[in-house]
Amino acid sequence: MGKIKVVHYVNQFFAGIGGEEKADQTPFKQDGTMPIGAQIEKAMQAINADVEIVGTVVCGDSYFNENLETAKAAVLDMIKSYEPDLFIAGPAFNAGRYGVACGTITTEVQEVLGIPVLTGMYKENPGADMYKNKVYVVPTKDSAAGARDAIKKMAPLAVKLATGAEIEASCVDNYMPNGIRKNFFETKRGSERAVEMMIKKLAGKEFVTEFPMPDFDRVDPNPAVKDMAHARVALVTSGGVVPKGNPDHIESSSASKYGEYSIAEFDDLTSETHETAHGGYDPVYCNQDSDRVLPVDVMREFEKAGRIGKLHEYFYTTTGNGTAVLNAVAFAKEFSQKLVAAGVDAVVLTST
Amino acid sequence: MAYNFKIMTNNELVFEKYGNEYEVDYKPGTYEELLLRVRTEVHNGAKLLTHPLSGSIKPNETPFKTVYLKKGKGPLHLDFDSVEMIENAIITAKKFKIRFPVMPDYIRADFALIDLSLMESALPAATQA
Amino acid sequence: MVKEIERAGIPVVHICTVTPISMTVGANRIVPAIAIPHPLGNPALSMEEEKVIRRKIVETALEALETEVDKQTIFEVKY
Amino acid sequence: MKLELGYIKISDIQLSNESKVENGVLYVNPEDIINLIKEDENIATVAVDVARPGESVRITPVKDVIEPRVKVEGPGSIFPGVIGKVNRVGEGRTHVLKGAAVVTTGRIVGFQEGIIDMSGEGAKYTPFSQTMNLVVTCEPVDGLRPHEHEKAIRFAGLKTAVFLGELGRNVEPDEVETFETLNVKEGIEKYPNLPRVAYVQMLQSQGLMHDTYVYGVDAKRTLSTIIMPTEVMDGAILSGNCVSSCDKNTTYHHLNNPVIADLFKAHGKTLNFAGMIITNENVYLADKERSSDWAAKLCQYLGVDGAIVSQEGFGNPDTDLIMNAKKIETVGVKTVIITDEYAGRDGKSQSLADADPLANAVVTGGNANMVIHLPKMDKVIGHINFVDTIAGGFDGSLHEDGTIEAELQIITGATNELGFNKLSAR
Repeated sequence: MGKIKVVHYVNQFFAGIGGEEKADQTPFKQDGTMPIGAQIEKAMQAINADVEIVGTVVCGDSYFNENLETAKAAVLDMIKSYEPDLFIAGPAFNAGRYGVACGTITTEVQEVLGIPVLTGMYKENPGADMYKNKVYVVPTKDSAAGARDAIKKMAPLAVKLATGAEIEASCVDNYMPNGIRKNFFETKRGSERAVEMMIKKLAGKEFVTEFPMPDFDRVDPNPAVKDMAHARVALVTSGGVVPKGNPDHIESSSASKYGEYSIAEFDDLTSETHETAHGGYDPVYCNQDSDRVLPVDVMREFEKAGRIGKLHEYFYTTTGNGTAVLNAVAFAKEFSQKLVAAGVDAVVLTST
Repeated sequence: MAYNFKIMTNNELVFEKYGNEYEVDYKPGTYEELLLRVRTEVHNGAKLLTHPLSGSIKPNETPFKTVYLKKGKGPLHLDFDSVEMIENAIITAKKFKIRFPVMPDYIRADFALIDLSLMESALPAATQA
Repeated sequence: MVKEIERAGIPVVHICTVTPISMTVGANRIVPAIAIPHPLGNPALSMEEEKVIRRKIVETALEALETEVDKQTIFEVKY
Repeated sequence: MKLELGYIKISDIQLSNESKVENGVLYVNPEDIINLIKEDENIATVAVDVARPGESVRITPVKDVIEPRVKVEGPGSIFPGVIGKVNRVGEGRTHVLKGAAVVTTGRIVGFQEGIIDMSGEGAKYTPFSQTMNLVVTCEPVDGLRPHEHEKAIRFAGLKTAVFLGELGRNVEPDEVETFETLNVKEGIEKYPNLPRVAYVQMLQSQGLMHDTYVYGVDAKRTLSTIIMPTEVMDGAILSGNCVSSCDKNTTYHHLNNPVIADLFKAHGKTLNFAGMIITNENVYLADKERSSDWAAKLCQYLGVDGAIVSQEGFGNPDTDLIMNAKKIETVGVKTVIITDEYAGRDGKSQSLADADPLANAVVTGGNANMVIHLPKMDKVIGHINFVDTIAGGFDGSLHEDGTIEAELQIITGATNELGFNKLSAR
């Protein structure tokens, strides 16, 4: 089998250029490996001699996150120039912006170049939550001191990905659970595992549940709005209200995209102007009067009466069902930044 | 004697046997269509008395389902437990692709009988409530 | 979705029918809506009557945003 | 209450002209079995076969699997209230033909459940590919209604297992294991500083082909109650449940309940196995509330520190399981629950039909929607053309070349919710 070409992505620190002061480093590529890349390559070659890191692409964390579109495009081209069979980013350990950069670029490479990708970071790294359901993320320790351990876990999974071997359950192939349930054979039968888990739980020791209940993590409530009369309030819905004709073709359930539409010149939604894209419930009522799902008419009245300061010009919409939808989480992360940037003080979220 | 429960089903056997004794809202249709009909009732305030996924036979296997409901007091008084249960049941049913649109009658008859038996196992409790 | 908006630092009120699911999804300020197909309306009523109900729900939602909460709280709408 | 189990290791089953157990071989005269079963005039024909681990044999549809046992000392006999008279069991000594099993098959209703492959991919997922199986295929008389039909085949299996168990009455066991459950006071006095743990078993109880019997009583008509683990070893609980083959408990599972076995292994060392509670899974929601309230109350009254909860079946039992877990945790008793999952063929769907943050300790027996490919078997015992309508099988799952493409849920015992297997998921 011919050589298996791998491209490795690192930030300014792991390229030996410098720390925070060099975080604005613009993207460049270099044949061969950086020090950490050489270690990863050595570990991979111990499993499969054909695997080789043919090139490394470097970009400063600040440059990447602050010039997202241009950086992504530039880094992507450099990666493409090597025509790799596998792309590895990081590991980023607990470096937040590096982790987000690794997650962003691996997802981009996976979608655009369609080749297997892998990264690694500490579970508390913000990049982990954002991307563990999109790409394989190997859990690492929270600092570079954990480099050997990270490489020991990343190398076998990298070789499996590069050779198209079947990826097994998250605890077998050492990647962060990504919500996709995979069967495998434990060494002990279930009842024995249950007894062991019970003993740990009774002793107050840490145990790992084999099936985490759906996402129950809590987010602390924000302080109340002090002066609603001057507050900018935005409307968001998972009920799928869209302008008539559903211009962006938002899918009828668990949509893969969200809509951002202006209601600046609307005091009332009517059957001529708006409808619902949601397929999970009887659409007749919403299509007759979308105010029943997105209360623009009443919010406009409250704006005119001074009950609220301003009804935000844009509303955000998608279709989800009752359970937490992976895409919806990503959409909300994205448009929440836009709401913050637009100075929105509060959000009314309606769902069906 | 008027009971305060109502039976919704797509199983003709249930209607034949109990149609004149209790209020049986029978309408032929698929398992999922029946769940959606139950959901509309629940969203008008009805309360579930039996679990919409009763029976271990999978939603895409048996064509029949029967559910007991208690009439509600209108959409402003939702029973949230029932709402959550029927919503989760629909999500669960959707996981199973309908596989036997065409089924020999003798197999349909067996499924109808089992659904009838499941329904009958709840009858004593429902009539005493 | 509601958690990501809250996490971004914007107070958010969730108007939804299935309160238990909203609870499990982690909303802190919850206003029970009318029904899934028409959370802020009731087709059985006239347009004007519907608007009265919608105003009450949205008013409750605004009050929820103006109320300090430390954990998940359901704000009942007084019809 | 103390019980000794005497294991008589069975290495092979041979059909012969005399039924006996000799040097670890179970000899069976098919006529004995056929005459025994045909005492029930509802059964028209009976066939007896042997299926051994590694053979290219497929058994389907599987109604129940039973382990041959016989009580040699102590009151009562195996399957009290069903085959044996109603008499309290769970004490004295019981002999077990360890390694042997009776498997009943035959058309019950049009659709059917359960495949046991003795070799190939399917064998990996069922415990009954490792047992020496005496397969009894029964066909009913015409016009028998499913209720009577199900009962006839259930009794055929139980009677056969009792008959075979009888053959081991005077055989010296290869190994004896002793189990003892002390009463609450003795238990606390003997193990003052070991955490006390109960086992809460949920029994499938929803109607025809969904029932479980306790001393012959249909579980759906019972309130949650206490039972001695050793009573279960003598067949106090047996299966009338032949639906959802991957996660239904066969009578074999009840007799060899793994939670009981593993709690006894830890008993006196790391925990005090304080007792066992059985509760049902009814169709009527108010019954679910009442039964789970009652089970939590018993946990509280026994003053246990922890409870392992197991369920049986698909869909609505998830609601009972979560109710039990939530209420038991609320009375201050820590829980570990055992379940399986229906996460869709791609593993991305919502695994359970219910959830609660309190159920934070879960053991899983795997995703029953996983698609598997079963090779052709040379010999099929039972009826093969039913596989199309078997749960998990889909149109065209039975290919002309005899191979089967279907979901794991068609394999008997594959994702058992007592924790009987090593299969899991993450």
